[in-house]
Amino acid sequence: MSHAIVSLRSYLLVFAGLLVLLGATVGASFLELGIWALPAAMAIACAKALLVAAFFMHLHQENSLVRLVACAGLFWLGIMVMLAMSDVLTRL
Amino acid sequence: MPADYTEIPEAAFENIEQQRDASKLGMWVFLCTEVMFFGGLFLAYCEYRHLHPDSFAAASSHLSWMLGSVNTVVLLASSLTVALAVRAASLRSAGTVNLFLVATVLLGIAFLSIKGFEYYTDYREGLIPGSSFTYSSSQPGVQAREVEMFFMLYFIMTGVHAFHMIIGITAFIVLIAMSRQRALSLQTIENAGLYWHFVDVIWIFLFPLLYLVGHH
Amino acid sequence: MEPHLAAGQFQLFPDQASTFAAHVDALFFFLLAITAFFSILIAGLIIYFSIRYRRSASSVPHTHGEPAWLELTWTIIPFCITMVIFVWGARLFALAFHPPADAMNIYVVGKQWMWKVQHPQGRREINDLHVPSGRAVRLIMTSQDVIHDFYIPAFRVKQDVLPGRYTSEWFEPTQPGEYHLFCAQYCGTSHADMIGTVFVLEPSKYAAWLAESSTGKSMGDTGETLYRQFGCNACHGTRAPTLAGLFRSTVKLENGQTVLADESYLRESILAPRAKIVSGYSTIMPTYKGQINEEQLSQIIEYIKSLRDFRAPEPENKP
Amino acid sequence: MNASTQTLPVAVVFQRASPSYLNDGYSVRSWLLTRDHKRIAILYMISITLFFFIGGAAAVLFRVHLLTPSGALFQPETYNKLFTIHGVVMVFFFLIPSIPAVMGNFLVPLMIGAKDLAFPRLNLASWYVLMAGGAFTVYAAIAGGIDTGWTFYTPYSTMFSNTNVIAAAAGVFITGFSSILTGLNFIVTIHRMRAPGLTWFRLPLFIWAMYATSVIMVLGTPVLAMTLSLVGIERIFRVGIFDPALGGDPLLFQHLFWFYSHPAVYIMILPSMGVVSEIIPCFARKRPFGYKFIAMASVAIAMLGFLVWGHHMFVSGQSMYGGIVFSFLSFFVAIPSAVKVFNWTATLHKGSISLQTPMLYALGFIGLFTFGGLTGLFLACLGVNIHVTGTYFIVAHFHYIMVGGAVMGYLGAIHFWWPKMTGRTYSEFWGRISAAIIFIGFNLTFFPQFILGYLGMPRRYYAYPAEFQVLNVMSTAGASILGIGFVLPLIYFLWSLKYGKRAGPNYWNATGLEWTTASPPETENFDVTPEVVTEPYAYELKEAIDAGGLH
Repeated sequence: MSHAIVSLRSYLLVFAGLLVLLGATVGASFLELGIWALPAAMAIACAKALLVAAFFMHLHQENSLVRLVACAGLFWLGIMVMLAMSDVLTRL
Repeated sequence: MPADYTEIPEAAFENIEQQRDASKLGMWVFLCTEVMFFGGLFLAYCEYRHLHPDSFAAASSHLSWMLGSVNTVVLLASSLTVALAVRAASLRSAGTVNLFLVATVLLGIAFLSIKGFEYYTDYREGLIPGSSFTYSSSQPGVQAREVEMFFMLYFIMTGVHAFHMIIGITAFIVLIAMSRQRALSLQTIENAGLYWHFVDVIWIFLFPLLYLVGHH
Repeated sequence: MEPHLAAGQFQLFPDQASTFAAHVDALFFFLLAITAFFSILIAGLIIYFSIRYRRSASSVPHTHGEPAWLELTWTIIPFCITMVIFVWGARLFALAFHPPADAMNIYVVGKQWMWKVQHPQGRREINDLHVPSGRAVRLIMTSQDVIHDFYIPAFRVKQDVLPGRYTSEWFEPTQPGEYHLFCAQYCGTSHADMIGTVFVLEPSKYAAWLAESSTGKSMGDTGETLYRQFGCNACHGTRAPTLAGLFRSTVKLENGQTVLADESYLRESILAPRAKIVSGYSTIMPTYKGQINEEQLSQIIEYIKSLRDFRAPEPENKP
Repeated sequence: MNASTQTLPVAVVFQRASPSYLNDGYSVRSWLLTRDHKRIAILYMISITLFFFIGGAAAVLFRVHLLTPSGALFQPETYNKLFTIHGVVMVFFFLIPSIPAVMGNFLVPLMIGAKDLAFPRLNLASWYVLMAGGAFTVYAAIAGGIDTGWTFYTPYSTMFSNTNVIAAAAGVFITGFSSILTGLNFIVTIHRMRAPGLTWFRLPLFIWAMYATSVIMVLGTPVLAMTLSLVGIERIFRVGIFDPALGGDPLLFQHLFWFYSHPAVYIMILPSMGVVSEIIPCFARKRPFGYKFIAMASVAIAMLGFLVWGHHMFVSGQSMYGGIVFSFLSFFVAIPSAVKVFNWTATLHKGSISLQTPMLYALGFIGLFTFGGLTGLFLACLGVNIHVTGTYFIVAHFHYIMVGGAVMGYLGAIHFWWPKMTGRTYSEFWGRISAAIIFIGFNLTFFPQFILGYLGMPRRYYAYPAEFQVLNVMSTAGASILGIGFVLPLIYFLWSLKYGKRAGPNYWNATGLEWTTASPPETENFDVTPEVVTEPYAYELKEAIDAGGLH
């Protein structure tokens, strides 16, 4: 149950990775990406969230149940946004 | 100074392992509900950004991406210190735990201070929705009412986020006090940490959605 | 309120007075048959088993297998039935969303707690709706305050009426007579008083009824007056796009998208001119929101629609 | 059968080492600060009974009002406040907490062989949260009332209603957290606290139902909380979120509201399905037919229930495509519901059936739920929905599910587990009488409303055209019978507390771990943590042993 202790170095590497991604998302917002601006920003945000969840929140060491629970919220949020937007996007 | 983080299970549990497992699962389920709690706001944001893209871009450009970025760094750093506090707790190093928890609290307060400064700037510029909203623009596709809606969402989303941070900071202050009395369990620190990381993740999404919509 | 209505008489089934009503009722009876079949089946089995296998001194519960084919059967058969219902229902729904091209338009404005109706020819009425039989009628509806719902049970049509946008419903009355009109979306204190009567008249009688109009001015005529009053003619045709032939045409926008110029587009362009800018024009038009009420808006729209016979220059040729 | 003739497969001798949970302390403090899930269940039972009669009284009053076409009793404002308080109280303060918070709290630890729920303090907090929410709502009802309907549709609720919307919304908002915390507690408990040997497919079907319900509570309720907060913000600050006059979209409110409130219907019905799945095997002395299918159907309903909310909005101005997608998905929920009904019915086949009170409720449930579910097809079907939505047809449909389904299940559960909860038996005679009265009263109340609905009578009307009077009078007559039916159990249950015969540990000779404890159970539930070695519902085995014992 108790996790193997993650090394200090790993934590610092994750933090560095997060800072790089932050730079990437700010940088991307200055490029004229048109309709790809939002998907790009969201992809980078997801990558950052994944880093935090996997390492800071120890999801990579957790059992599948905890991982499933962690995904469930996002999955249902996806359902809500997708189905509601399916109405908004096709409304005349 | 070594600390002993073992404890006796509550009456409902067979043993301490079962209790830790249950408490961690409970925390993750709670975070799930938190995702859905913010979810309604994200849906509102999605719909209105789709309907009023130009207004949202114009409104977003009134926010300082620099202050936002600095705040992101501050919050990410606080996540790091929490992670290190949990690590120290696993290593049974109570002094280090306290050090990192204090750092986290300070970083949290720094974040809220910068946020407060931003709110103040918005107030000065008349961007607070309601009767004091004084925005006007002649750009094509930009309407003051839609800009006001962006700021409404901005204040609600960041406000709810800030409220979560205040709860987190309070929790950490309590943990520091408990730690001084050797009344702190590893599981409690871990759960508080999970909560704090979650608040961080929410910000990771809020930042590009609110600060980086427009072209600068 | 409705002295002539075939009211007060106990009925078990509502009047069927539109082409759509016949479609809905056919599907309704299909569903009723399914409901009756399964309700009687289940209730019958429960009662039969309860008697046949009632507990007695000698009764021993009988273990038997749980054949997979049985589970599969009662999963697949209901699924197939529901898909039939879905497709049938969806076809009717699509029909309700697509009025015939030659449908006549009538404008409806809901407010707490009354219905205001304008016929294109100019006649207005409150809490009543006169329509000719045998002719498709499309209602273009909006609300001044909260959400209402325009419901005519005898026609089996119902549509929420929202503030800030147009919604529409259509029907083709078949039987001359008088029918109930209800607000079917709770709208506040006097919700139950937001009712009226639909009068279905023979086409000739409807024409005569229209002619009784007090002013003799059509909605388009009134709209033209308003068009000048608000100074629309000062720009449209010169600095602003011409409106002749606009209705039902495809408009190319500044941001590269195209949009169909229907009533909703015209409405938005008057109230929020900056929302969609026509390609090649600047954003000089002020908003008329707050200066113009829903009825005037529909009159101006009717006027713009009446300009459709003129051919507009191709969008590409615009300055 | 009675308690004295039963034989257990395993001889269990009940020597009370510790007092029953009811006798473990008598002070007010020992109740109000208890962490015992069983005592908390009793606290819930008392409070939701109170809420049920508040909501019921409102219903009786407006049904009497509707005796005459122009309305017999009230001003329009009063009528509107009555149906709103009926809806808000019944949905949020009775139906949603009913089986989960009362029966779930009492039974989940007992059924899985645990000493308590995973988080006992949180459990007590949930009850206080419900009480706080209830206090707000009752305050709203007294101080000015609220007239928006339980659906709080915008912009009426945010900009136009002059009533106490904020207080009522705050009440519902707060109550939501009670439901979230209860769901969270159940999920963790079911995952982590099961007795050794109690694998997922050995769980009682009630536990499966509670698990599915908890998932909905945890994932759906926060959305409602945020939605109501936004209503409050728009109402206080007058800044557009949902009001079109301020640039908002009222349909966004409806999407958010129904994203919770449609699955909420399954919060109400799934637990009842779980109860029925317990009662029927016991009174047919058989393992439930298709155990795995019933279990999986609960989970499927919980999942699919989140995909169908747009069927409340077919005529709302939602897009045609949106409507078609939601209608298509809605029909999928019909399948697991149908599978359950068929499996319950098949369980009766070749059983050894006795029609005691809980079984009467369970069979009544199947019949009424089947009919309610089938009328749901009319509403999921796009073409017919246009005509019947917003009318009494929909009122009738959801009362068949909510009263015919959820309330029948709740009453069945109380009658089934009453001997376990209190250690006393009630009058079987009066139990059967009241079940019959409720069944008759219910159908007389709500069946005419289907006809009214198809005739076109809109819901929430304080006055109506004269031709609808006959059916309205029938409905009101039914409501008065139904009212009597609901008061009767209150009387004989209270009577049984003092005069009822003592019930043995296993009054119905049922399977399940809760029946291996004393009646009423001890505070600790089990002296020794039980170990499960058999499949659930081993009634055939039990009968065979009993028959052998008679030799």
